[in-house]
Amino acid sequence: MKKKNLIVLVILAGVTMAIPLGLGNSYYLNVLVFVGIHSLITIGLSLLMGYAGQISLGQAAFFGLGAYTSGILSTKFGVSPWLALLAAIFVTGGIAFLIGAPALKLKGHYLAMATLAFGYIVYIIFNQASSFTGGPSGFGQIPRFRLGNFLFKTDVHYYYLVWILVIVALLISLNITHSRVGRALRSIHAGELTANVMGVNTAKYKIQIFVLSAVYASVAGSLYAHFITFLNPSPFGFHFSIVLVTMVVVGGVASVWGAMIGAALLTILPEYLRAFQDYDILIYGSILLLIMVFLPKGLFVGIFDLVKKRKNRQ
Amino acid sequence: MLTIRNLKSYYGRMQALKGVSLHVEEGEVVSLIGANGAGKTTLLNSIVGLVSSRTGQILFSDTDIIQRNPRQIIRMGVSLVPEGRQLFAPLTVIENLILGAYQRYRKDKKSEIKSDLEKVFVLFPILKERKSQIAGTLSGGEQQMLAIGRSLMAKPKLILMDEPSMGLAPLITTQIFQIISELHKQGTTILLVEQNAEAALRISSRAYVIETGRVVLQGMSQELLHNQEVRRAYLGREYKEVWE
Amino acid sequence: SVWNWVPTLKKPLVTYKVGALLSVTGPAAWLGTPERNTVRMIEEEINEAGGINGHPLEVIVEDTVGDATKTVTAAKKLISKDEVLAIVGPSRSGTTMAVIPIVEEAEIPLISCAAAEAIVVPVKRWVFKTPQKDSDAAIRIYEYMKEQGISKIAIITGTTGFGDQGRGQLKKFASEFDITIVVDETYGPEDTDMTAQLTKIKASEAEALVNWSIVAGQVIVAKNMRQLAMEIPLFQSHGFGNVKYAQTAGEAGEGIIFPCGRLLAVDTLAEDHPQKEVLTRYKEEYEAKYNEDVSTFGGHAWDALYLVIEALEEVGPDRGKIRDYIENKKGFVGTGGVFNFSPEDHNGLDKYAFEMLAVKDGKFVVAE
Amino acid sequence: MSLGSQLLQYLFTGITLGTIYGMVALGFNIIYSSTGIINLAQGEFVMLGGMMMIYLTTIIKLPMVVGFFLSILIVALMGALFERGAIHPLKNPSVITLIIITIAASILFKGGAMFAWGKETFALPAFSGEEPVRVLGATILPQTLWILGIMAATVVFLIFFFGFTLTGKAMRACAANRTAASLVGINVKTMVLLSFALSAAIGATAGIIIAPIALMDYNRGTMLAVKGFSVAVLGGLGSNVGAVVAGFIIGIMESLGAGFISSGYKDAIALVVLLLVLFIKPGGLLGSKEKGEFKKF
Amino acid sequence: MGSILRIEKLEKSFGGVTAVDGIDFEVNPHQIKALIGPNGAGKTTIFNLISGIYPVTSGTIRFKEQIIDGLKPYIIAEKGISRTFQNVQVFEDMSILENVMLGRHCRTRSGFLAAALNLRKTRAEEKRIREYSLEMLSFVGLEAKRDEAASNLVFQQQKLLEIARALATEPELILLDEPVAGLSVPETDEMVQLIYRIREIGITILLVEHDMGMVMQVSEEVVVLNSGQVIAEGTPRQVQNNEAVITAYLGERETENANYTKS
Ligand SMILES: Nc1ncnc2c1ncn2[C@@H]1O[C@H](COP(=O)(O)OP(=O)(O)OP(=O)(O)O)[C@@H](O)[C@H]1O
Ligand SMILES: Nc1ncnc2c1ncn2[C@@H]1O[C@H](COP(=O)(O)OP(=O)(O)OP(=O)(O)O)[C@@H](O)[C@H]1O
Ligand SMILES: [Mg+2]
Ligand SMILES: [Mg+2]
Repeated sequence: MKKKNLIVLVILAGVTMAIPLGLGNSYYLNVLVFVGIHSLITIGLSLLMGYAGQISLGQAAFFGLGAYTSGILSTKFGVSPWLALLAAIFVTGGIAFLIGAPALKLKGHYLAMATLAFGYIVYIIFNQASSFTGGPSGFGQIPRFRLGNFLFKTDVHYYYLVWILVIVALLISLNITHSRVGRALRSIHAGELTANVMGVNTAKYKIQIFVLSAVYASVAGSLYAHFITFLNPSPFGFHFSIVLVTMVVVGGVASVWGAMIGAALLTILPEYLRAFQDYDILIYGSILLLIMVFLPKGLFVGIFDLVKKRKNRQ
Repeated sequence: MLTIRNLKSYYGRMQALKGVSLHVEEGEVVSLIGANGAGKTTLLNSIVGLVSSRTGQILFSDTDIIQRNPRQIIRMGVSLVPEGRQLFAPLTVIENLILGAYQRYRKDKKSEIKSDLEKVFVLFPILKERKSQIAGTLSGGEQQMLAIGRSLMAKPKLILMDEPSMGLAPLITTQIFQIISELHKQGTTILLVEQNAEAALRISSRAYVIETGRVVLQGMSQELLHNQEVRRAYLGREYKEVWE
Repeated sequence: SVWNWVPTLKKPLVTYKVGALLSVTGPAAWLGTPERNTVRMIEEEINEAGGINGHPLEVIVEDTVGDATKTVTAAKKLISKDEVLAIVGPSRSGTTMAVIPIVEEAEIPLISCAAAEAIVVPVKRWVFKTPQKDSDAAIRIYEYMKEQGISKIAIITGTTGFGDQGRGQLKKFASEFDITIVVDETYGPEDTDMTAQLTKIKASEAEALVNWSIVAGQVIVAKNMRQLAMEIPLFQSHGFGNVKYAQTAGEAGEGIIFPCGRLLAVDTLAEDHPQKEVLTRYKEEYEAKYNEDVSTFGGHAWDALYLVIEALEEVGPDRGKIRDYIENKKGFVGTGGVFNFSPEDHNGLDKYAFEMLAVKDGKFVVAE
Repeated sequence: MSLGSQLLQYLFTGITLGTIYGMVALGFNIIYSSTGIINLAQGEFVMLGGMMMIYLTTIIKLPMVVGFFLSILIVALMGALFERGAIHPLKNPSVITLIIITIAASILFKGGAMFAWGKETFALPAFSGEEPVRVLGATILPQTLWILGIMAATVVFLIFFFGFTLTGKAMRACAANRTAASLVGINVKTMVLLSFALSAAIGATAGIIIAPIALMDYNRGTMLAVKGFSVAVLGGLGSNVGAVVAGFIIGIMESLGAGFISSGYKDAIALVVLLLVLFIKPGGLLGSKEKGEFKKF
Repeated sequence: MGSILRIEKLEKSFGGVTAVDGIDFEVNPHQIKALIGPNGAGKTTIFNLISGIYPVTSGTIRFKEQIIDGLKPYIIAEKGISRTFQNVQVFEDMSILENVMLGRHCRTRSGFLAAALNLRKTRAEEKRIREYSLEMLSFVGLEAKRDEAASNLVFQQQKLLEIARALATEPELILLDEPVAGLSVPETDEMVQLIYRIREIGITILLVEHDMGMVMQVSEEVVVLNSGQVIAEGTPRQVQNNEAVITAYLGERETENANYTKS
């Protein structure tokens, strides 16, 4: 990892850990918990999209699989939430592997469709397998995380739990992107066939990164389940998959920092727009459109470029 | 026919042409030679407007075209055989050729275009054989032929050729130069960029030598062919013995 | 402050803030919008009349977009940022279930506008709801069927929280009324054609069909039945409570029978009916203000907000006291019926809150 | 109802659904063919067409024919406006950027429609009566026949347009290589504009003809887009015949699935079929894998 | 010592087109061998078959006596065959050094987990990759540009970069597809010198080229293809005077035409 990234990471860690000290309000923390949960997913997704160049319109399904596996195991089978989270990683990762192996042979829009279809099928199963999932009505009373005698109960507790995991995920992701593996992923993006001819097992790397991104989403899902303590299918539909991709692109697809910025923006923005009542949808759409038209590489790169330009002019 | 004065072109903030002036008379074949990265492609692309950040003057048939976009310039009767071929890869060979004549469909008769198509097929019989093949799957040389054929379909007054012989077999290379002299005879004006400098100089009447974005030498092709500097820098001798 | 210098104006007392979690946009906007309109109307009215014991009322409406995640965040905003005294809504069953743990923990009264029985069964300390119970809707439908001598039925439900809960109730009470469900079908909330499911039903020996779903589906089922020339009567759930649906369905809607609060048949009520006055007032005011037909959904919000207002009037701005007040409230006349709450019943309505209505000439009339 | 006529009824249902999906997929194909973009706002054009028609004929009370063409025209203009406002200003955008832009646009269209017409579901009278036609114990609505007919006409038009007209070829050329297109004198920006207007028009047509069967509300676009996209991909992006065939396959799978297996899983059944087809034939049913290799995305 | 590459009865057809139609030839270790023939003769297709990009229709390809057809491209790279492309294929968004480091991929190990944890052994390996790649860059003379984006290179340098990347895979056999096409005479000369140096470090070279001057100079043996079949094989002198080769490929060598080749 480059020094610059490490410094930013340390600063980020410091800032995030300090935030709750100044901000006791459960609402703001709650929003930040969601920023963290969404960041976990988008960091994985940006590895898949920005580095390996593979799109997924089914990421909400992995999020959901994580949430439901964790939720069902802990609620109906009394498994400890931590174990359930671990089990969810394996379940989700395994499913990602099974679907990824054939799907990642597809390219571009076809891959987009295949992942979308997969996500939709999972969503239908959440709705229909009511004996496990509670169907459209969902189920509640999911236990919370516990460490010895300490019960994760308040927003502050979850804030720390989620953000520590986000920072770990960032660290892992940055390490990967600056490694031999990261290079291989980027070569797949730049020219899959050439990469293969130069000795990269492209199929293997695509599946691995797909599974990794699914695992990130799964962890996020488990956190969600044990935070909200109620699950129904609606947060895990196609719509949310699109939101996730949008977060990644708005932030800047080729960087995990961008993914975080996108997650933060698109999680916090709607909160601000609440004040505009019905008009929020128009404002939200317009902001999205403006960002993409004027900063097509996303906020992260776009703002950097602007700053650079300013500097150059001076 | 074409007069360029003090042309400066930029890629972002990098200046690739640093004030190029040259002219091509009607019916002339002029060649441009220069090392890799000298700016030859940039010059041709600037003429047709593909490089759009450019200043100076480009007069084509006495009209300044510096403000115009590629489509407008092409419509005035300029055609480019681009570097890197720029084919419509997913389209078929014949569709590529027909689109070459795109801007003629309004004014010219269909039959005329059809007969030009046949002419291209006579020049490059392999293209006829492969006419329903997807252009992207052609061999490299076949693609080059298609790029040349497509630009001929436009029936231009001025044709700009960027390394037309690249990747072509010796036999076809010979043919390409024959085609150039044929076009020349028919009155087409040609500006030719070639790494095969010797052949280019032999076929053209005048030539310009470009180095790092500037014209450093110009003159009659025959003279340049015997210029020591030029010989050393662009023609070389080493393999002649082996081959002859 | 400025008030001290203007002695003729009375300094207003502290504002009473009430939250509302309504799905104003999104897939259940048809629920949330009339609810939002209603609470805004009431807020205006109360404030014009001088507030609650002189305290201005502020209703903070948060759009849940019908989504559980957004609802949770919005609830936390209302509780910890706006510090509201009580919450009206959410509009949907699923989103209500999602916020229950939060309000229970934060100890704030929530009066849901959603139908599902699971919201108040088992009773949760801080949670109430105003719409009639879906079990009662199922029971009323079955009672009516029994009168008509129907014993074999088909059901078709939408795969939403509402449809799913309805399906459960229909299955649960069938045997009690000697009714057999011979076909049990579902469809997605965005489906546009149910002829496949209906074909199956047509081929069965069902004597009636119950459709339990929301908006578009309720109209499409009716239209598809007509296309298939199905003769059996169509029953809908109380989700049909907006006369526009009947109008949208056109001819295909004629003869649909469904259980519903009395709001939509207020014209046919006897003058001395206890709800007559409340219903007439709400209907007239709403229709005058918004220039559109009232729906029972707006009525649920009306009931919920007035419960809170009445509690504020009586016990003041104290979350716990508001809860206690509502829990013990008897004889509250709302649009959905006359509510009698108790520690065992946080809904307070019985099955007679429902009237069986039928569509006739594009209007709702009491079914005979 | 005999099993035979049940089966026939499922088939009719499938065809009705299939034509609806197919019409939406055709709209996807047009923009894809000329720009390589998947326009996720395509579903909104369908919604806008339907809503506009309902507005013009049931509220403003214009005659059906006038309303039909006027709606198509207005929506086509909206498509053109969208292109001018959001696609045109971009220099060398990536495919994914473009996809997100179409998503943003779809949010705006949806929001606009919500403000213009509210959140209710609206109905449109059928073009020629609602009396179902009976065939061997099964029934089909006259409106379905309209949809079939209009779709057939659209497909024939598109095949002719993209396959045989110079403008059509020029549009495909723009998608293949913009530089090359401008080098042969094609006005790329106009072609892109045209393709957006055309696909909006076709989307609007779809919206109008399906409204009497499927009803219409402001929120209908997304689902239609998803179905249309599935169908376009299953058929092979850019293949119009493929779109029609795939539409029928998905429609019939859904209806048979609902009839014989489980109405809850019917969409899943259709999607599983879609996935299997893609895994076996990565370019879709009638798409050319070879051509696909030369597409940017 | 046997041949390093042996091709037997190799056939490849695309739908109706038979691009390679029953070809046999071998390449001996440490040889520089050229594959020539008219456009569309099937030369690039043969390269694509050897490197595993296309499956063969029939016939076999042996590398060091081991059958390699049917293997995935990356495995063939691991086995020791690398190549350049007729249409230059550099990874545009990556730096020049990274392009070459990617070539090192198949000679190194550390996977996802090691990368994620950034173990010491991973860092050490990364350092070795970097050093080796820098060596390859200076071998082709591009070390000064190592941090630039590959898309900033001029055409000739991109070709050099492709070679450096191919060398980084430590190949025993390298396939060069038209290494001097589009290069000026002096650049061609430099390339020829580079090819000699590649051979000197023990790598066998099979190349495709239309520049006859260059082919005749560097290659020890030439295989001539036409329409997917071998029409001549031998030393440069032999094929140069072969009638079939002249009609199909070289053309009548009138003095005037001869000058059209780049010499
Ligand atoms: N798209 C581009 N962006 C940035 N710089 C460019 C671009 N294209 C060319 N250049 C730079 O402009 C200069 C001139 O390049 P140009 O392609 O015109 O040279 P050339 O004479 O045609 O060379 P060649 O013989 O390789 O074709 C080079 O330094 C090159 O790196
Ligand atoms: N995917 C394909 N589909 C159909 N035909 C193909 C395909 N790929 C190659 N061909 C044809 O096979 C023949 C051999 O192509 P190849 O690229 O091997 O030629 P080449 O000898 O390298 O020619 P050049 O010297 O022009 O590069 C050509 O005629 C080409 O059109
Ligand atoms: Mg050049
Ligand atoms: Mg080749």
